[in-house]
Amino acid sequence: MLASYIPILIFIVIALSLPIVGLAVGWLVRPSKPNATKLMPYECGVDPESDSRDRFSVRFYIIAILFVVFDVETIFLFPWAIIYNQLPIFLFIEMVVFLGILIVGYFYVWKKGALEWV
Amino acid sequence: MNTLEESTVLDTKVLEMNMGPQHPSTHGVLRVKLKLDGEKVVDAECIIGYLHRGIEKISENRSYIECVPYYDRTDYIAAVANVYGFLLGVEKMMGIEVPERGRYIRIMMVEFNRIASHLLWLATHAIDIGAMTVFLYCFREREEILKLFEALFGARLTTHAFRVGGLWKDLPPGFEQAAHKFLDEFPARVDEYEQLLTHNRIWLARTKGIGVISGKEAIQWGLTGPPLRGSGVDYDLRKARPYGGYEEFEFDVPLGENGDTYDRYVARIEEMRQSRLIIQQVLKRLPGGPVRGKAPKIVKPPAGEYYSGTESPRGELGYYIVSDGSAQPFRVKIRPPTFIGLQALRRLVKGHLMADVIAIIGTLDIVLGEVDR
Amino acid sequence: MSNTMNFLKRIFLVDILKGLAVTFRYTFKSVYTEQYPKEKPKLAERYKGAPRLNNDPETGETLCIACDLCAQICPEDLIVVGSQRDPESRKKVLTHYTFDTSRCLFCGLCQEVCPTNAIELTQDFELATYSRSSMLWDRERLEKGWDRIEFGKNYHK
Amino acid sequence: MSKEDKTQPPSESGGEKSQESDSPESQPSSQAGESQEKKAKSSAKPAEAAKSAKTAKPSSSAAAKEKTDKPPAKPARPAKKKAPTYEDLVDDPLLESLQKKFSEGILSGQSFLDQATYTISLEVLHDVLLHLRDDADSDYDYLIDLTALDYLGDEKRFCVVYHLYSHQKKTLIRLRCAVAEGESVPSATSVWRTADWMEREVFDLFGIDFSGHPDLKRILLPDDWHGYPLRKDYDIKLQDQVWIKEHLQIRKTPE
Amino acid sequence: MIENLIIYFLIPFIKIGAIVLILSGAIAYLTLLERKLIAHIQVRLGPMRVGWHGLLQPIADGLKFVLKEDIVPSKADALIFTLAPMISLIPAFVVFSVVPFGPPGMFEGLLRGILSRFLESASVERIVSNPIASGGFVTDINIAVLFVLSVSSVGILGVILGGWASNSKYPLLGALRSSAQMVSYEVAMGFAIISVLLYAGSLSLVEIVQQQQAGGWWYFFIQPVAFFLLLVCGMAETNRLPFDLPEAETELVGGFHTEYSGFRFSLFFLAEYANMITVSALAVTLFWGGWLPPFPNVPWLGFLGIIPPVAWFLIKVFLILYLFIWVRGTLPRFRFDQLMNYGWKVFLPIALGHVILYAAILAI
Repeated sequence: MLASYIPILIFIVIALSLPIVGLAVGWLVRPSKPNATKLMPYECGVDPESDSRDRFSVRFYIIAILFVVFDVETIFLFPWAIIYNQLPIFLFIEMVVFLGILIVGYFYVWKKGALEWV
Repeated sequence: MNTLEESTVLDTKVLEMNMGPQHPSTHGVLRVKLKLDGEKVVDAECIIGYLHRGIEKISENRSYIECVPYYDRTDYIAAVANVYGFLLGVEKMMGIEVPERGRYIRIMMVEFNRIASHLLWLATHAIDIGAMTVFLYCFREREEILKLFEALFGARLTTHAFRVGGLWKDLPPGFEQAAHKFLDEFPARVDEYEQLLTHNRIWLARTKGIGVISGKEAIQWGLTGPPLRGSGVDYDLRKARPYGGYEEFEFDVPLGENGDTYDRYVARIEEMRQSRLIIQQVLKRLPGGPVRGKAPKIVKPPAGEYYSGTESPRGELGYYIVSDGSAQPFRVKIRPPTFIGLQALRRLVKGHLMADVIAIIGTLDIVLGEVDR
Repeated sequence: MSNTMNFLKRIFLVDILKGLAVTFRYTFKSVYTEQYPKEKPKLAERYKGAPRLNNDPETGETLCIACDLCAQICPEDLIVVGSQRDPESRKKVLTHYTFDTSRCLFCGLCQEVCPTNAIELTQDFELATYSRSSMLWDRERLEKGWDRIEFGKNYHK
Repeated sequence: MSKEDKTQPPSESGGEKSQESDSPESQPSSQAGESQEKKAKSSAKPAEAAKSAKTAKPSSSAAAKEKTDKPPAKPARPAKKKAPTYEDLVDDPLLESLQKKFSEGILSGQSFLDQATYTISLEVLHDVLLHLRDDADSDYDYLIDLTALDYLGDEKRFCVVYHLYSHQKKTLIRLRCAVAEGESVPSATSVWRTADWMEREVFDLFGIDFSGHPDLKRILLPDDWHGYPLRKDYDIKLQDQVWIKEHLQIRKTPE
Repeated sequence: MIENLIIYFLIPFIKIGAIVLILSGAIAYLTLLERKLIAHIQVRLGPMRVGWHGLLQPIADGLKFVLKEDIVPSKADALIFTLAPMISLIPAFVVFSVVPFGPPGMFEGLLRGILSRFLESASVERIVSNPIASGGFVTDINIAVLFVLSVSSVGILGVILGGWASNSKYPLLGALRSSAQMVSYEVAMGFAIISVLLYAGSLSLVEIVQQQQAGGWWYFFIQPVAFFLLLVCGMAETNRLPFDLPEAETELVGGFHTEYSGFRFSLFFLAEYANMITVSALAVTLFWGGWLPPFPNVPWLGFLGIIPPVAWFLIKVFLILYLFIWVRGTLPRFRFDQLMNYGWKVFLPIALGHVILYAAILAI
């Protein structure tokens, strides 16, 4: 029933108006006296020496990819869980196979050290 | 590091970041220039001097008596213990005897100061690692000690505690009861900190195996005090070169094994308990009599030099006093424990994460007033 | 045995629960806070705060004999004692006395050397002002105490 | 303080004195004994200070002034009335072994208040340090402190002082080494890591050069500071005015 | 036509308005509650000056946020810098459109009373019988759980963008931490929720609560481990101590919001507390029976029905919020790699094992 999404839409509009109104009101009343020091990026009181948009390693990519893999798995499990009560035995076996593959992959990744952050 | 990076396809740069001087966890105005690979520390350079006031130069222009309040302001967390070392040196050079009561009270106050200093260290160290509550509990206990300081010295932080030859005044009435009350409650309070920290898995994960340094290396880097003893080196000046009458009291010197942040933490916690024992012994044996010996109005040590080392809460605090026979010191060199210990930061943080830098700075227990003087 | 116990303790988060118990106990305990401007802290008798130049309670004359000892001992040299020799009695008489609280270490050396207890550091600790010049205390203020009304708000009194 | 007073030689007062200069003229106050000492002393600086310091050097123990105004602390105790003096070390195994090894380089071995002091010439300094650390008999593995003294007016103006401690023998010794201005001292960083910042501090405050130091630059003072504050001819008031004006934006600086 | 307008626009509009207002107030006073509670844990008093025991403090704070200068750093990306806090805040609010505060038909009587004055009875009945109109929730969609998960993930984007747009190192690190942290705990959280779904057989939050009523047990009593997992992951997702690494005042100074000030900062601030309430509401709905009293089917506990359902819901949410604050007052902070390790190497296997275990139990 798509109609039940209409209130969500209304909610988004209202929620959007909140910060916009707030920012507008604030813009009218708050002072604005910028100066060079105030506008400087914070780096503990020292002038930043290097740019913060340099490429530096965060070891983030592997985690992000793993996340995609696992999140897709979870998405698959949602519908499975919903109808689980209807044919438990079959679904259980099927899921064990499905998750089994996932778990093998998981341990492979673990042993490979991809889960190490440092 | 560069070679490693060039070999990879996705080449990344080392991020240079300043931690401090305006940073919540650098305990003042320490500035650490971090080179980060991701969050891993590749190199760390300390930049100090933001709080340099030239206290050594000032000393050369003051009489010995006038110097003393300035030494309160080097390590302001442990002002009582700081002044103590200098006065011991001057008294030794002049051959002044401090009456027994004065000596005992001095030791007691220095040990109280040690507890207060360690409490402040624990508070800040804990809040650096995120345990905010311990911070305020420690401050509550420290407040009690500061009240004792206030009652005896008339000031809380920069106490100007001792005078050449003894103390300014005798203990005020009610002091001993207040001290006893504090000492009776204190162990339970320490147990509470330990409940919140020592056994907590997060605390253990944050401190065990962080900033490991062996005893030999710690000596090489000039670490003293709890950081050295955390590495298992039994070097406590109160035992190694007793001064001021410490040999009359029984206490243990807690030692660590692994030389990591956790061991240094345990060593300090244990030291607080030992200090409490010393104070109890002092209070038990406290003799009567004057607190200030006969000292000349004008303090003029004979020409010569003396190195007076004491165990401040932070480590070996030395005063190298050179006299030319006049009323003003020819030179007073302060050997500040954390100025020298801070060098080891670079060695300790390498390879650790950024969050560990904070834990390690905390565990070295630096006071920038003392580092920069 | 102890291994299994430790394992169980880990599983059931005993360490964390113990910590939670400590903080829970404190939630209902009395607070330690002093609400400062409302509640004045009880300072120790010896507290070394704002300076005061004492007068003889009976005669109202200043106790200061202008011996200059305080000015000599002061590490920061912030005390200035001005005196004049009384032509009749050949005694030194205090003419002015300034005390620069902006540089004071509150070490108490001045009150220690004072032979007549004229200069004294009192328990008044609220020394903040809005200007540097008002941190230089003259004889009048040293004798009468500090009148904060000059800052427009009699908040701390 | 009156204006006349202000013209007197540098006392310890900082620049804020100028605030008080408008105060009415005051009579020269009676001088307590102690203050006379102080003022006299500061007027004699730096030349006299250096001279008297020279006498304090270990080589001349006779010059140590006998103190008369010092009362015995406690009559009951065996009073140490006599002021401590430098005494030559006798039967000191370390001194003997050092002299055997470095003969000419070891200038003297004395003790003051039971703290042994060895004076070493600059040429052998580094070798002596290495020897003290590595030799099994001495094993001074811990450099407590490294600092310098400025005997202005001497031929060899500076004196670098090392305090060493042996954790094994539990003894503390002091090494002194005279250095002339412009001479560079071999760095001890290769012997003890902890010498790193200590030498930088000495360089910063005395301007003594340490050869072989990995990163010798100012540590406590800003990099562009002029002068070396702990030298005796560096007046406490005559610090780097240019720097202060530029960086701290203090317009009114002490004269 | 008019009925549809009323059902889908007018009544939701009123409900949303009420929720937004109450939620804003709740957030404001949640900050006060946190400050007070933490203060009392730490033998302090907390705010005392504004109003009686600081009761007006949140209002003063709000005023300050509006009146303070709002600085956009010179190097920052101004557009994203402004948008980021909004992206963070809006999802935090929108999630509440599917959270059931009370049972379906809660407003039946009220609606009937009001509407019958204006409309004929047939249309009144049509309106009243529609759950969206009369239920104790804004709307009931059949994928509510997924909706909550996905919308709350959008909120993290605001954090990431805010950190990046600041063009400063500390916020950037905070943003990166935040994204990695969100990613790591999202998975375990998903598995914890799946365990519940096995029993509930529905993705609608309303239905999940009704299932708990039918079963007579809150799912908490059946799956305490899953509840624990959800709670921990929720703490991680909302950046609460011990997982508050994206902000970590003592390391990253303020993390992603270091450069923010004034009203823009307050939006982040609101979002964080709104998220806290979201997680608590979600946990209550999934595990603590939403609006249900304890053991709803035990006859002699029937007297608990005196307390209205909404109150039950609020009490439970409050208790979980209390737990959040209490934990914050007790624990130290993890290090970042430890956090990731816990997420991937502890919570994920536990959650996986949990799903398999409960699936097996159900199958048997």
